[in-house]
Amino acid sequence: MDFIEKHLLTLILFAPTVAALILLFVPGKYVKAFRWGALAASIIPFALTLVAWARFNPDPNPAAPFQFVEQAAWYAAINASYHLGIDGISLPMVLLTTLLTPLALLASFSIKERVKPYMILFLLLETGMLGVFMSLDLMLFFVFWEVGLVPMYFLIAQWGGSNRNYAALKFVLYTMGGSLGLLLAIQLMGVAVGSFDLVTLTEKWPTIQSLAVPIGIPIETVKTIAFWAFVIAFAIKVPVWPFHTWLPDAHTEAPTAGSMILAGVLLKLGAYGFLRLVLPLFPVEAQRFAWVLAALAVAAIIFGALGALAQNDFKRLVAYSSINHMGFVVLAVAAAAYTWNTTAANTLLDKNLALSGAVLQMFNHGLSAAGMFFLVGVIYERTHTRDLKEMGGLYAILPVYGTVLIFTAMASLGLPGLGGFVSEFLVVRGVWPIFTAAAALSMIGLFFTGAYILKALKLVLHGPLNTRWEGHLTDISARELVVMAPLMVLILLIGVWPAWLLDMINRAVAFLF
Amino acid sequence: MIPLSWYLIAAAALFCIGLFGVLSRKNAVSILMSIELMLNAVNINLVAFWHYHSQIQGVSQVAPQVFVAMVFIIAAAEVAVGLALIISAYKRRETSVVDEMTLLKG
Amino acid sequence: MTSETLVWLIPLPPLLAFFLIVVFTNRNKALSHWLALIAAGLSWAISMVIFGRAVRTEGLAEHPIAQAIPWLPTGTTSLNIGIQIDPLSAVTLFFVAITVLMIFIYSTGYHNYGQPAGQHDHKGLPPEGAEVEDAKGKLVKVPSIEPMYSRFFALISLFAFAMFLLVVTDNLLTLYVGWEIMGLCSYLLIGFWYAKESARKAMIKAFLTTRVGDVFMLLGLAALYTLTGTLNYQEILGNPDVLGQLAGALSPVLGLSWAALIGILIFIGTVGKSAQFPLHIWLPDAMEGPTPVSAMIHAATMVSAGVYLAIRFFPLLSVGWEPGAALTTPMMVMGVIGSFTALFAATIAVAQNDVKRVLAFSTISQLGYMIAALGVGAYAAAAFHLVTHAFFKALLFLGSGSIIHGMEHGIFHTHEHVDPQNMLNMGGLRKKMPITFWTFLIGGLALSGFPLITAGFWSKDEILSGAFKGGQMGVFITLALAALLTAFYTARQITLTFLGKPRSKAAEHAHESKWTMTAPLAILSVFAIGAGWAGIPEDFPGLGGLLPNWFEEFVGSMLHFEHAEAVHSLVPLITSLVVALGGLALGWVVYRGLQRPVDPLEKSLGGLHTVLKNKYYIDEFYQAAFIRPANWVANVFTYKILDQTVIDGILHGIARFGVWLGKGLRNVIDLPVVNGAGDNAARGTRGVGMYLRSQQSGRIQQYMVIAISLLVLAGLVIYFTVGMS
Amino acid sequence: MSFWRDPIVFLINWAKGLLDGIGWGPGWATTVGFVIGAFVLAAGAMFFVVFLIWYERKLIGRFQDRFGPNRLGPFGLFQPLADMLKIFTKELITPVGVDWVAYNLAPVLSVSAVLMMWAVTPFSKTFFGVNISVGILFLIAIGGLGELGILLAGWGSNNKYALVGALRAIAQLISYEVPFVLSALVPVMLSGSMSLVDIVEAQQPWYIVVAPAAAFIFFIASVAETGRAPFDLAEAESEIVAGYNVEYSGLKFGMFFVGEFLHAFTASFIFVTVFLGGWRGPFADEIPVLGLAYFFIKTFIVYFALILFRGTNPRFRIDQMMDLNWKVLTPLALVVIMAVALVNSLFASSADWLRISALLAVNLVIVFAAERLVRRGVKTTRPEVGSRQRPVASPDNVFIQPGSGVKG
Amino acid sequence: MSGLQVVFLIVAIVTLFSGLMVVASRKMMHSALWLILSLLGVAILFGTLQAGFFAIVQILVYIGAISILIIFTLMLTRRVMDDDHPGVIKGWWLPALMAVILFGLLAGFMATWDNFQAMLNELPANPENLAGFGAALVDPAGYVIPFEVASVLLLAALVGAIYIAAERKEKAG
Repeated sequence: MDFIEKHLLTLILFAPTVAALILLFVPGKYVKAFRWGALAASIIPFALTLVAWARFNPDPNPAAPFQFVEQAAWYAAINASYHLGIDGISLPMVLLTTLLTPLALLASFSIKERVKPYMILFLLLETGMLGVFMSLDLMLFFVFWEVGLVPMYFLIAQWGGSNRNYAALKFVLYTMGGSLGLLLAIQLMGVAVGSFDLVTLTEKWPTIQSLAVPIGIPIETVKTIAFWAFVIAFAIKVPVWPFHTWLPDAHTEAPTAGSMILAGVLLKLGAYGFLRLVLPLFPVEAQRFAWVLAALAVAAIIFGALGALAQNDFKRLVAYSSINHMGFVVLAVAAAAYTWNTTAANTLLDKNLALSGAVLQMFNHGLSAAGMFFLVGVIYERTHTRDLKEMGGLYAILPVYGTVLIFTAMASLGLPGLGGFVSEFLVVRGVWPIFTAAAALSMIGLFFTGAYILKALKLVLHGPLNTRWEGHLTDISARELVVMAPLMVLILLIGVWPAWLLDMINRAVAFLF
Repeated sequence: MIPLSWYLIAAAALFCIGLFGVLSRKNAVSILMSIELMLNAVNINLVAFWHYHSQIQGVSQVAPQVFVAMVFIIAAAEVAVGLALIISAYKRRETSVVDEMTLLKG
Repeated sequence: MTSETLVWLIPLPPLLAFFLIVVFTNRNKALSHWLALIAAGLSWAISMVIFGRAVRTEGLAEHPIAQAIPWLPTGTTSLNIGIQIDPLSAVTLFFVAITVLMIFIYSTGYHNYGQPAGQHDHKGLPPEGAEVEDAKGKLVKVPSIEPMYSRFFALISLFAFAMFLLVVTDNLLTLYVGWEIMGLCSYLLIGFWYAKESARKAMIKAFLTTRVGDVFMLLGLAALYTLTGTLNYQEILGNPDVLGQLAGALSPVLGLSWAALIGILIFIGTVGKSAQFPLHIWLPDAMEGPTPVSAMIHAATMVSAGVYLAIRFFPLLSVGWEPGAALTTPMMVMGVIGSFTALFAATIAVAQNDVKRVLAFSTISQLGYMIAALGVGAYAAAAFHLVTHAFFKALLFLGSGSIIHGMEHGIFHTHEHVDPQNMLNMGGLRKKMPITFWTFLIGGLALSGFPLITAGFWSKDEILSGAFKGGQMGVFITLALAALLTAFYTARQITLTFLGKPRSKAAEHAHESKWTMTAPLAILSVFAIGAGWAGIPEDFPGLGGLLPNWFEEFVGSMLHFEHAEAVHSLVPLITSLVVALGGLALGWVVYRGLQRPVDPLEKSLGGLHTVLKNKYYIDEFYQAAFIRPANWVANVFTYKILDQTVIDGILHGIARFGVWLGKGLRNVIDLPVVNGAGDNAARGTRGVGMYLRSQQSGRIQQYMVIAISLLVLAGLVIYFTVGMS
Repeated sequence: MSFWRDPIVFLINWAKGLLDGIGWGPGWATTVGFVIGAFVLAAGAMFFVVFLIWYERKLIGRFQDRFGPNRLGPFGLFQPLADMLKIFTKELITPVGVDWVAYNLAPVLSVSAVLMMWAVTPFSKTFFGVNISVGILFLIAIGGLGELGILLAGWGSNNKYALVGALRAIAQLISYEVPFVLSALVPVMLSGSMSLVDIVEAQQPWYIVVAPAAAFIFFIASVAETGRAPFDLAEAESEIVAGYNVEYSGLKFGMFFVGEFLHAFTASFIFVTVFLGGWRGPFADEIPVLGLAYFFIKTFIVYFALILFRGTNPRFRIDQMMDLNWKVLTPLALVVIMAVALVNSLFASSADWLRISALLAVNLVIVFAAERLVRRGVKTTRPEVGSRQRPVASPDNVFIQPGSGVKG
Repeated sequence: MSGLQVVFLIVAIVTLFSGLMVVASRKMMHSALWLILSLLGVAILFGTLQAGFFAIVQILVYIGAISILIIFTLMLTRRVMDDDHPGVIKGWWLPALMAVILFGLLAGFMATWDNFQAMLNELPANPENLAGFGAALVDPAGYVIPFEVASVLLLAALVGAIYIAAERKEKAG
């Protein structure tokens, strides 16, 4: 027990890896073993996360926001340490990850070929994502950041759709390209401050006056460049318009579970990067360029929605919806950035609302987007087409599926009473006094959100039944319902009673930067 | 009582005999046997030194015993694998004479 | 139990029913509708209790029944939600509860409970009727039960929940929640027969049109919340300081005060919800849904929710105004939009032949009345008309449903292919379906404001007089005209439907509906008459003062300023008398002896008629002006040009450059230099290897001998050098 | 110490005293004592065998519904003597091409190996050869020597059948040493010592009560070690004429014969020593000679069981024999060790009766479970003769022939 | 010269001689037998060193298992009786020379050690405390790791041996 006490995060983090290694030695022909084994293995971190949740002190002292901290020497040479810790911002993300992975694995029981590598990759992917959320050391952060990339690449390139190679390549190159700048910036900061430890950096870097290495450029310029390196890296991951074009391809070509994780967690990595790194490390620059971010965010919201409206491929549509939703997160971040070192009580309130709205939005979007993608996968497995025009009137033959789909779609539309609304309201409310115009414009996006969601529902469920499917389709299966059930319950729970989650987030964002 | 040197000399002699066997025997099995001899020589030394140290320290020393045990284990494992190899080689090539095993001869 | 607890309980039974039906009793029709009915009954009972207590409470306006709990933690503070029953919500609760219950009961009959399932019925399509053998063993066609019976009750239960929630809540956020859930329900119910192409269009139209209003309203919420730090009615509306603050602060938009801006934003929400002029287009199409839905959502409750909101926020909208003073901007806006809508919708209604559409447009125009009333500051009148209208409009809709049923019965009987909703095919139904006739007549008269007895008269009269007192002549005249038209098309409707000779075989064989449908009609008709007497103005000649103008006092107490007492002139009274009776008479005269199913107005009005028939081509205009451009922006601009051409183009360009660079480097550097070096190194190694190869005899023993000899040599050396010394 | 309480020790001490009287130092006295003792023991054993042979033949006869030897002497008691005389007087034939050393060394080894086991066995509280601290280990090691004898016999007597027999025997013996040792570990664990004397001392109650599963395995394994039916594949007359001793005759054959019987007997009294509490019994502590009696009574009971076992079971097929060992006994033994160790340490502090009953329960559970498992693997219906799954003994599933496999 | 020394000398000589015969005798089987003899001798040497346990283990492992395996293998791999050609390679003199020199070297080096001539006296009672030995083998602070590793090694050897020697039906020359 004591061991668990001390190394809880490490356990959560590496349980999937260990499982993957074990699975590595199981002969590939035991498909069942892999499915259930992987599922079981991915439930372990979830259980541990619940333990963490139970032991998490919801009201930490601002001095030491991080809990369950573990530190161990790692790269002593460059002062990079194995430093883990979570606060109210990362804990929901960790929960999200550990919750979605089992569901995604359960969802991928329908994978028939090459189950072994699939499951193993998936488990590794989980470790990568968790690492990003947990690491308090930039080097470690970067390592996990890249680690998460590789399995996803293979998942897309191996189990993806028709155009998978293009999509996978685009995905990987794009993200890689972004993270190069990130790496450089990290190096710079690490060298300048002499440590990669996030806590130390947050203290020293923003106020640093001279670099350890004289490179002849004024410090402000250096910081600005570093800032942009960070921003671009994360903006690509989020993705912020106009860095978003990898996402529809990747999502569309990825296998169902892949898209679930991609939309559910991977996008959050970028947003999390904004929250955890950009804001605390570059408050000045962030404040200076907040308007740019806001503008991009609004663009993402509007163009995301419009782009979604333009699609006739169900999965693409959902993919674009992710852009639209994550836009709100970035918008909130921008607003918060703009209010740096304010002291006015009501402005602080705005900032808090915006940030907690952002985090909550991340969580909600994780749930709803994953659900949507899964449902798309369900229909795809049955009809083998994602073309909305070929469906229609399916409600009559898939009543349960239809209901579930409407529920999830409404959640992603931001229907009050479901999760999405709370976060969107918080964001709008938080942004309004800071970037009034942006908030107003984002409403357009909100409107078109409704438009494309309804378009999807209309073309899939309603209207005259496409006789081609008559008697060919089976309603959603028990397993698939099991996948959806937790998501739906959580969505409803957050929509009806957000306090249980929001309280923690609030306290955390209060002293984020 | 017996001086330590006797044991050492005997062991050395046994060792050299074994060595000679290893170097000069044709048949793989008897090479194996010679190796056993060498191992035994080593064991004699170990036990002798165990005794010596135990009597110096006045209490039985564990480390040498462990070493001896390890040597036993190694010997067993080595024989098992070695003989299995020989058998399979023999099955393939009808011989267990090392010089006749020339598949790799360039 | 304390009132607070009871109020908390009001919305819950329908919600419970919804979940139970969806999850468990989906398969069992009887269980489903009993669940729904019991839930509605419970809510009704509680509401009545609450209403009773509310009426008896002194100073309810100042000290409403209220209770709140923290819901949304916002850092240090937290956003509370709770319940509040003040006069306004009390009366709203009153009529909502009743109409909801009535409609629930009505629905069982409307969806042919107890009838056999149709052979050709298809989920998502209206039941086509079942063929059964009657006593004589010959096949006859009878109405068949709705295939998705359970789903219907689930959805209206959810709807009822939302409506109750919206009424009993004490803050704007929860109201918004209920508001949106209602939107969802109306979406799903309009599209209840989703397999119909028209229904599919209508449901989306409804949702999106209202959503236009909602997003603005959300902005209003955000702004309000930002400025006041709360969304609670009492804390904002019941607090003059806050209002004054808002009125004082100047907003960045058009030099409006924040109060005005927020007011307008919220009012836009109302416009969307209660189908006021620019956003009214969805309501007529909403008639695609089953008739009870039309009655409930699009007459009695949901659309009135919009007006309810407007009334609720009247203090904000009218801040700085007291009777006689200049109107505030929002009020002006409301006055204009409201009165315009009233007239405009009425004109359209004149030219409609679909029995339900007529009612739909009349609803729009009546809602316009209320808005206009608010615009002129006739607060209580608006609320009053809200209540009365809810009753008689529900009555009318249900009646029309009953008519349609009767027609369908006839169609089943005669296998004649006529549109059961087209009034021109009806006629002479008075004999066939007496109950429906009398109730419908009552409703119609109430709608057209038949003097003295009907509720509609009193409320409408109050509005007119309000407008008149307020000195808003434009509004007054417009509304008067609207009233005239209203009376006219009501008369037209009644005449076409019930009077004269049947204009189709189906009409001849029409048949009275069963009691589950007629009983609600009867009950509602009682209210359609009686509700009016609660608000007879004191200064009404003759009748005034016989009954206290209870409503005025009760609801009027919501406003904080003293209601300035202006002398009552007879002008509005006479006007309303004239327009009502005149309109009715005119309508009756025009349509009295109609033989063929052609509207006489078509000739007389000519082109105008077609314009009206096509609702001024507004749908087409929107299609051209907004929807197509939006689609173009989405499909072509955003997706094709921006994403696929520009951004991806840049990306691919970069990629191509990278590939080109790589190729170049390979040809220039790798092949000659690097590989060259590598090859040479390899060659050298190989040579050495070839030489050493000869030493590789493959004899372990030989190697060992060599090794040992070296060892021995070394040993000897050491021995003779070091060892000796 | 009176004569009657413990005659043997009395005599030994008397002899020692005598030697002292002659003036030999105690060291020499002990040495001579050991020599004499060993001689007496060996000779005694040899004569004992005569009785054993009679006993067994009689019993087998009874089992097979015959009289068995009944001509010579009372109950045919002298029949074995007659046989012995015949064997002694036979000619010693040494086939051509035998390896002289191996051929002659084999019988000696096979007898002496058995006899050496007697050296460490405590016959009574006071009467045992030597008490070495690793008695059980010694037993097993000596068993190895016995195998060596068989091996030499098989190889030495230049004969294919003999060789096959030897190979089979070795395969069997080496395999069955594993469960033998493992199950012998259980008493060692329980008593905390490898010395047989201590084990016997520690046995209250008998270990067969504490660890029946281990006892069961030990019994089977030791039967297999003795190479008697149903494990007598090494000398399966019907398959390979007489196995490794086919080329022997006369005295040498006699020695093998004696060796086998003695081995059986020895196995049974080792079983007694390890699991049946050796000489333990009422008053055995006060009057050691009683212990001796108990010891032999028990031994004969076990020996009876052994013969019953032999007389009533058909011979295994070689693959079945291997299966039984590697797939049943060895895993079972491992499980038993685990369980016993675990339970023993769990109940180390609690009361004896509790600990013992726990152990007993665990053992029974294990045996039951094992039985269930094994039964699942067993074909309950015998394949009808002539059907295809009838086992065919093809050369390469009986043993690996020299040079079998593909020619290079 | 005490009795024990006599015993030692005899045993040592026997051991060495049989060792020599192991490498010298022409017949494989004979050298195997000689091997057994010399192993036995080694066991007795252990005994003279008061390492009774190891003496027994020596018999158990080497004679009981290893040598038997060897003989087994011989039976499998030799045409049984007829191997009568020299068992050593042509240039056997070189290894022999090496061995002799090496022996000299070893002796010489060891002789340079001061305690070379140290006497081995009688150890006190319970010379080899087996309990301690066993405890040390499974003591985390002691030798549990090598112990476990060794057991794993044995297992691996077992599996490997079976795998290597197993008959493979699809084997082609």
